[in-house]
Amino acid sequence: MDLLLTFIQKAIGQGIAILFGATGEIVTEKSGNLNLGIPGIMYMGGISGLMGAFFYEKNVANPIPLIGLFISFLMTFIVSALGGFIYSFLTITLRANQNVVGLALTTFGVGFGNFFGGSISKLAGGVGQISVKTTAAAFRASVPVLNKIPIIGDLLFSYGFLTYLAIIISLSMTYFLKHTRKGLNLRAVGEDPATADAAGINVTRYKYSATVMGAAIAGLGGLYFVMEYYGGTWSNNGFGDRGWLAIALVILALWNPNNAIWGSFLFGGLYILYIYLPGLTRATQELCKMLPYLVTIVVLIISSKRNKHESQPPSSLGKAYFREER
Amino acid sequence: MEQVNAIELKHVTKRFGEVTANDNVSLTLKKGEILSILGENGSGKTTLMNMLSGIYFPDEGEIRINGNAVTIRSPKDSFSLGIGMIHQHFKLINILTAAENIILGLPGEKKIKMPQVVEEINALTRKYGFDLNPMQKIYDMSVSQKQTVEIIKVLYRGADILILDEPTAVLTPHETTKLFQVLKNMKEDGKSIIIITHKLNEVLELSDRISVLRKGTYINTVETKDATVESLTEMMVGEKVSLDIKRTKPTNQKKRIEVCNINCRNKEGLPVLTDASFIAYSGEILGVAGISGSGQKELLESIAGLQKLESGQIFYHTPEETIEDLTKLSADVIKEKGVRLAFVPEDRLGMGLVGSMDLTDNMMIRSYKDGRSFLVDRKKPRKLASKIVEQLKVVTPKLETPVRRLSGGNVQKVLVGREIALNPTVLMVAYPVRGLDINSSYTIYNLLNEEKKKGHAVICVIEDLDVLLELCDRILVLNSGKITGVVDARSTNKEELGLLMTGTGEEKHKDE
Amino acid sequence: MSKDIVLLNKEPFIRMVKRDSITTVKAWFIRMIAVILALIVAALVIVAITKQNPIEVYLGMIDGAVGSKRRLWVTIREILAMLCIAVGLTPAFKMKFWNIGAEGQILMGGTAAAAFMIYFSDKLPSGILLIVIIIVSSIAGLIWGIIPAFFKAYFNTNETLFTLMLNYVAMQIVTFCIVFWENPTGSNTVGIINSATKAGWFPSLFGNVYGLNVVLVLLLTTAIAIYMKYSKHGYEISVVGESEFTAEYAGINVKKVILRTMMVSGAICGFAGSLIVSGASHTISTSTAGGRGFTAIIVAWMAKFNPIAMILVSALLIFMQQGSVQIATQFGLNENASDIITGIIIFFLIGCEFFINYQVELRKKSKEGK
Amino acid sequence: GCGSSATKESSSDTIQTQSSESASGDTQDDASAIKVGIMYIGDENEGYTESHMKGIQEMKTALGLTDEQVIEKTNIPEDESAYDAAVDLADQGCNIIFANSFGQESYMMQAAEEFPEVQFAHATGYQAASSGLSNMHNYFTSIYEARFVTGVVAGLKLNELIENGTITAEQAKIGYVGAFPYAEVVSGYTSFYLGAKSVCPTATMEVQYTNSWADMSGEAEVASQLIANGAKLISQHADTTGAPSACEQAGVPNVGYNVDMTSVAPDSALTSAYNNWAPYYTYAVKSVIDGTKMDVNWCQGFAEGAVGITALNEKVVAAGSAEKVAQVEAAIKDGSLHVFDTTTFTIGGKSLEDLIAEGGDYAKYADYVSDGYFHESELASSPSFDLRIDGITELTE
Ligand SMILES: Nc1ncnc2c1ncn2[C@@H]1O[C@H](COP(=O)(O)OP(=O)(O)OP(=O)(O)O)[C@@H](O)[C@H]1O
Ligand SMILES: Nc1ncnc2c1ncn2[C@@H]1O[C@H](COP(=O)(O)OP(=O)(O)OP(=O)(O)O)[C@@H](O)[C@H]1O
Ligand SMILES: [Mg+2]
Ligand SMILES: [Mg+2]
Repeated sequence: MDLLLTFIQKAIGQGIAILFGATGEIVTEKSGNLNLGIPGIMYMGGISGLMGAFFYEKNVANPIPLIGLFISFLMTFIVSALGGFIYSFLTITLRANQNVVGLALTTFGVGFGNFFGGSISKLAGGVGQISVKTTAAAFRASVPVLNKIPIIGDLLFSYGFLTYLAIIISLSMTYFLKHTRKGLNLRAVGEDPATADAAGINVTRYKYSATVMGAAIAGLGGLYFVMEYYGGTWSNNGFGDRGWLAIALVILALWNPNNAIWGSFLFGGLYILYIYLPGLTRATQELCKMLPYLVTIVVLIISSKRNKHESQPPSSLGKAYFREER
Repeated sequence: MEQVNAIELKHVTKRFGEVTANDNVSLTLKKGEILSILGENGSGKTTLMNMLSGIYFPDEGEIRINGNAVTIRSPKDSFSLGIGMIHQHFKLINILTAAENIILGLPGEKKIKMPQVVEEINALTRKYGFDLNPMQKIYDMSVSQKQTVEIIKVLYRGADILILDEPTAVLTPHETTKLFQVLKNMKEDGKSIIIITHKLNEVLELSDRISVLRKGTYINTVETKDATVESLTEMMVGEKVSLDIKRTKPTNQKKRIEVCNINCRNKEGLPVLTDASFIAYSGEILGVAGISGSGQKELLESIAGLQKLESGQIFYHTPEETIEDLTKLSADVIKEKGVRLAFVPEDRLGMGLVGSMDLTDNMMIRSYKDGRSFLVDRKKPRKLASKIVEQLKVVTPKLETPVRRLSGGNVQKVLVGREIALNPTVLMVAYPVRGLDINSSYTIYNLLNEEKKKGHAVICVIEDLDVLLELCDRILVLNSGKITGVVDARSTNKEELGLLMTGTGEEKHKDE
Repeated sequence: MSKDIVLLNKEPFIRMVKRDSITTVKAWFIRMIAVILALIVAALVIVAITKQNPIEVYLGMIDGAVGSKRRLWVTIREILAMLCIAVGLTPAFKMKFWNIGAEGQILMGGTAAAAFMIYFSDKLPSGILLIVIIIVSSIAGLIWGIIPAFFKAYFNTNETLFTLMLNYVAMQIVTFCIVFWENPTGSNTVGIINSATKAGWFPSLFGNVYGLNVVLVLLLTTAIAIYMKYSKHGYEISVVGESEFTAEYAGINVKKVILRTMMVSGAICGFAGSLIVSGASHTISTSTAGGRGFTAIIVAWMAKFNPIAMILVSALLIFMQQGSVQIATQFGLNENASDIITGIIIFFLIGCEFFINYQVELRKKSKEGK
Repeated sequence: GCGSSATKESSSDTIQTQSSESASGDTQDDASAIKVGIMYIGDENEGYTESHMKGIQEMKTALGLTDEQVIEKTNIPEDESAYDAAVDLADQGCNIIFANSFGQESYMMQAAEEFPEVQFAHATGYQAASSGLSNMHNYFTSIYEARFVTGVVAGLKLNELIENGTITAEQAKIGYVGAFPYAEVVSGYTSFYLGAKSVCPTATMEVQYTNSWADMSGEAEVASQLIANGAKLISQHADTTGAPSACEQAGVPNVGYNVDMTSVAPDSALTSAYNNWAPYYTYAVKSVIDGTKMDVNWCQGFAEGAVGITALNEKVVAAGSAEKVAQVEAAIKDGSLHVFDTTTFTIGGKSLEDLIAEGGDYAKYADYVSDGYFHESELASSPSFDLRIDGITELTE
């Protein structure tokens, strides 16, 4: 029972970072931009949030949790949005190839994260010595009172606010895309920028906003990981390949943020399943670690057989738009 | 007070690299009139209109709307000036509904109140006599339905000035008539309209005045009542051209293609061809008529080996009088068998040609496999490309230009030229003159006639019934995948064809 | 009129116009400027975050990459590996098959090479063993390439995600194998395979340990350059990449071409695995591919799929990478700083392509009228 | 004090490497002419490497070497790059080259063969003695001693929990986050367990592997699972702060490795066992300077100050821990306490001596066992205790 409960809790914990990334990438891709820089941006988001909190706590005698939380949140938001802006400028304004820019941004972002992670590590006095415990505690604070309910409390109310935020963002993004004018316009931009343009939509502005916004949301995944999951510390490459899984999840979720929610929990669960399955050897554990990837592949194959119009990627995905080009 | 014009273009110039698409063009649209713009393919009509709709920005010149000098930097600016444009290629988002497409980009409450929007659209459709389901997805629509969405989109925005770029290219005569009625209603409503079309009879029927462009320059504007097909053509081309098709009697007719009871279904599993059987002979032009989507495309594609057959058989009778069974063979196998089959598909850049490749590489599409070598030979295709450019007067800056950059008419010439160069015994063409100017159209008709004279079998799908009657020897009529008749083109008439096309006529096989 | 008349009299401040053509000299001039700007920006970043003299840092990079004969050869070896992978990716990308699975294909090739080095070192004469290794590693990569190709061809399964996932599966297969090959048990390291006999190692050629690498990769690069540009296969690949309908119309068996091309692509990446394992590291680990599969995508795109240009691009990126090892040592500058610098340089280089393809026009002075 | 003859020998060595640069045989010059190279698997952002870096730094201070005399290469992976780095260091004139990761050993040996006049020292490896290369060396610390002591701290904590009634004596289960089922890890967790058991006899232990030396999230997840599985205290042999961080959230006391964990687990970290590499680096470099022969295998513990435990977290540790720690440390130092005392553990219910006598698989341990204890790290510097003793369950089979 305890094991199952912990497993579910941890699966959700693993999933949330991916969910932020996937939601951010969905918003981005809806504008026709395939941002392969998301893995890097998540590193950038994570480290800048941590740095914000770190310098705040370092320079203030009695840090106030909420202020630390606010600072790190803001830092993450700004820096990851900046990552999105670099991508946007290069691909939208300069019409550079999206794949190259994305991959380069990932290289850049991971380097950025590890570099500054190392730098503040040094300032903090060594490896593992970064401590933003006040801020981290604020990020980790679970829902008061409700979290005391047995089982239900553990299952539903034992998470920090970013977990709920991730789900709220996903739900509201789905609503935004489906039911609002701006959402409709955004989808049009991603489907066919020339048509959107002819309909009087400012394609450039939509592409920029969606990409920058998407990057900022994805960056929160990094912040979540560093703050809520790790409790406010840094480890080089500690975020691993989750950014790539987030991009994978976008396709699996058929560009619908609501699907990404359960998808991320599934990914999270499969990610740690090997620890919970009894009787595995080291070798079979390694095979078990393939599960998230194999399941993705299987789902992918099954879903590719249904060729519904609505479950296709935005048609202009990956292509630059130039009004006068034919 | 003097009457202000809806649109005045003054000395407008637009260049694309080396190409000057519009050179010092001045043009006026009066309030409440319908103005036609005529010109050969690539003469710059679309470019000129796109400067009004905010897609392109002029290099030089001035634009006045309702008497005021304006700068149109984007489609949005254009809308706010009351200009609505229906583009040559539909500007619709496939996965969205009609209603969603119509309200695209419009300001309004954050949350979309769909029922309200649908009500407003229904009001418009009632007013102008359209037939449209606002909740239908675009990908489920026929071309004319899409056209309707485009028009309502413009009306919904409250445009006073309407620009339609070749709206009738893909419409059936019936649909065209309906559209023109709507346009006339709108004119009554006080709206000003510009229409671009290559069909001169339409021009004469609909418009008040006609402006002509040639090679990017403005030639003249005439009152419609003073114009004739011949005078307009001369203005467009710059010289007198004869506009008749010299149909010869078929000679030496032999069976070439024999289609027996073929059936096939589309992706959604609906039947598109049912028990179709017919024979195409050498030395004749067999026309295919039918309202759009009646199975014309599938019929040709089945013969070309591009369509999966459910049942039925297709035979090819060689000039040497042997018989090849082509049933269920794919295009490459048919070619390997030495069957000289040429096919000009409906979708030029999506199927017949590769848009991003240059002329030379496009020449190779059908012949690159020739020869044993592992490497391709580009010498012959390059020669062929320059030959076609020369003989068919293809307008292109150079042979290395990607075909995507050429105007529609020129693209078509390249494609037809290549297929004829295969020296085929069977030539199949789908909508060969769609979007082509009158001069180019006659060039193509003559090419088809020459093929026929060479003793080849020509099968062509054409939507213009007048042309069918004038060009073909026999006409096969399709109605929802069934062949409702094969008639002699010399003895039939439009009414008979119309009845067969809509399925109200009795089945007719004159040659059997 | 129901609507207010909007008067717009402002011409846009800057406009972009597509260039028709540009001279090669001018294009390279623009690229040079981009590199210089990139170096300046990177220098500013270096000063800002490390307070080091950027010139010295750059000199350090040059020293690290080509400062001695040995370093030069290490750099060459790495360029070759990168080039090989980029060349391998070319056919797939030209076909618009988004193969981001080179990483996995390399790993599988490397694993096959290691397996044969381990299990057949005493069963086969060394020359034959080497040939067998090259063949099996190519086959292993080929298999890893053909799986997503099959599903793409027959079920239209999204290959981007498929190949990405196969990378991780390959990674796990390597870890799985290491459990059996590790020495000693539990150490998670395979160590140098056949360090005594050197069985299955690339032999020295022209007196250089990496001579064979040079020959093989350059041959391969030339072959692929010819294959893509002048062969019928290459032509088919471009047509399929542009439009499947056109391909079918042209009598091209699209499924066959997808499978064949991914076989070629996967096989070359698999071969790159043996190039790394047999030709350089003589061991296998999860970092055998080491992100090269992703970097190679950047290389291939930046070179616009021109195999010859790929030599230049991979040289540039590897130069940065090798140089960074030195600056890390010399200035205590954290190596990740080099990723930041590399990122900046790539940003500038791909950004500058815009100025090669487009012309920017500023607003003209004044216009007649009001 | 070093003999002058030895100094002469070494100076001739130096002359060989540095060719014509300096012909001086003076001892003073040797210290300033020497060059030290070191290649690390990671960099200062990674705990294991960081501790080596500190050791090098202390060595530099102790021997008065300048910055130019020490070349540090970071992030050297365990493949051909290790060889490249080693020979590059040799090319730059290093007289002694260190490498700190297991997988770099074969590449070090390759380089050692090429540069016979340069000393190559490799941490955690085991092949120097058998390599036949006189310039190849292995070194490690007796970290098991420190682990035993941290085990004692953990055992006392468990006792406290039992006394408080928080848990019963039977529930005194320890969870251990291990990297790989490798002698270094097995030896480590066994010594930790033996330390705990020495004060809390009912203690049991479960070990789960992460299959990685440093996988922060994996370590956190494994720790969570162990806790969910009933572990009341967590320890680790893995390099990150992942496990302590998870413990902090779950409120479970924990023992770390390499670094002080109180930064991430202020309310749950007890202490950490750590290595101090300075004694070895100082010893080795000094040997080269002095021209004395270096140990082929070097392994030291508390006695040489090569291992230790970080400051006890008074907030968390049981009362009286400090005294007990001091006592145990002293006993280890003076040799009165042997960590792998064969009377303190059984295997399958039998003593190790009996099993050896029975022969079979256990016969190979005969060389290690005498005088009532297993002589860990005495025959070779790297750990060799890889027996699975009673009371410990490996969850990974
Ligand atoms: N975006 C563009 N880039 C480059 N060249 C262009 C572009 N648009 C048009 N052109 C060129 O400008 C010329 C005029 O094209 P335009 O489309 O205006 O002709 P058109 O009169 O509409 O022809 P059609 O009757 O075939 O539609 C052609 O030569 C065409 O190739
Ligand atoms: N792939 C195609 N298949 C069938 N008809 C086509 C195709 N491409 C163009 N046409 C037809 O050819 C005509 C001319 O097309 P063209 O390429 O000149 O467009 P355009 O005027 O340049 O349009 P724009 O400038 O808006 O892109 C159009 O009427 C169109 O219907
Ligand atoms: Mg046009
Ligand atoms: Mg045109």
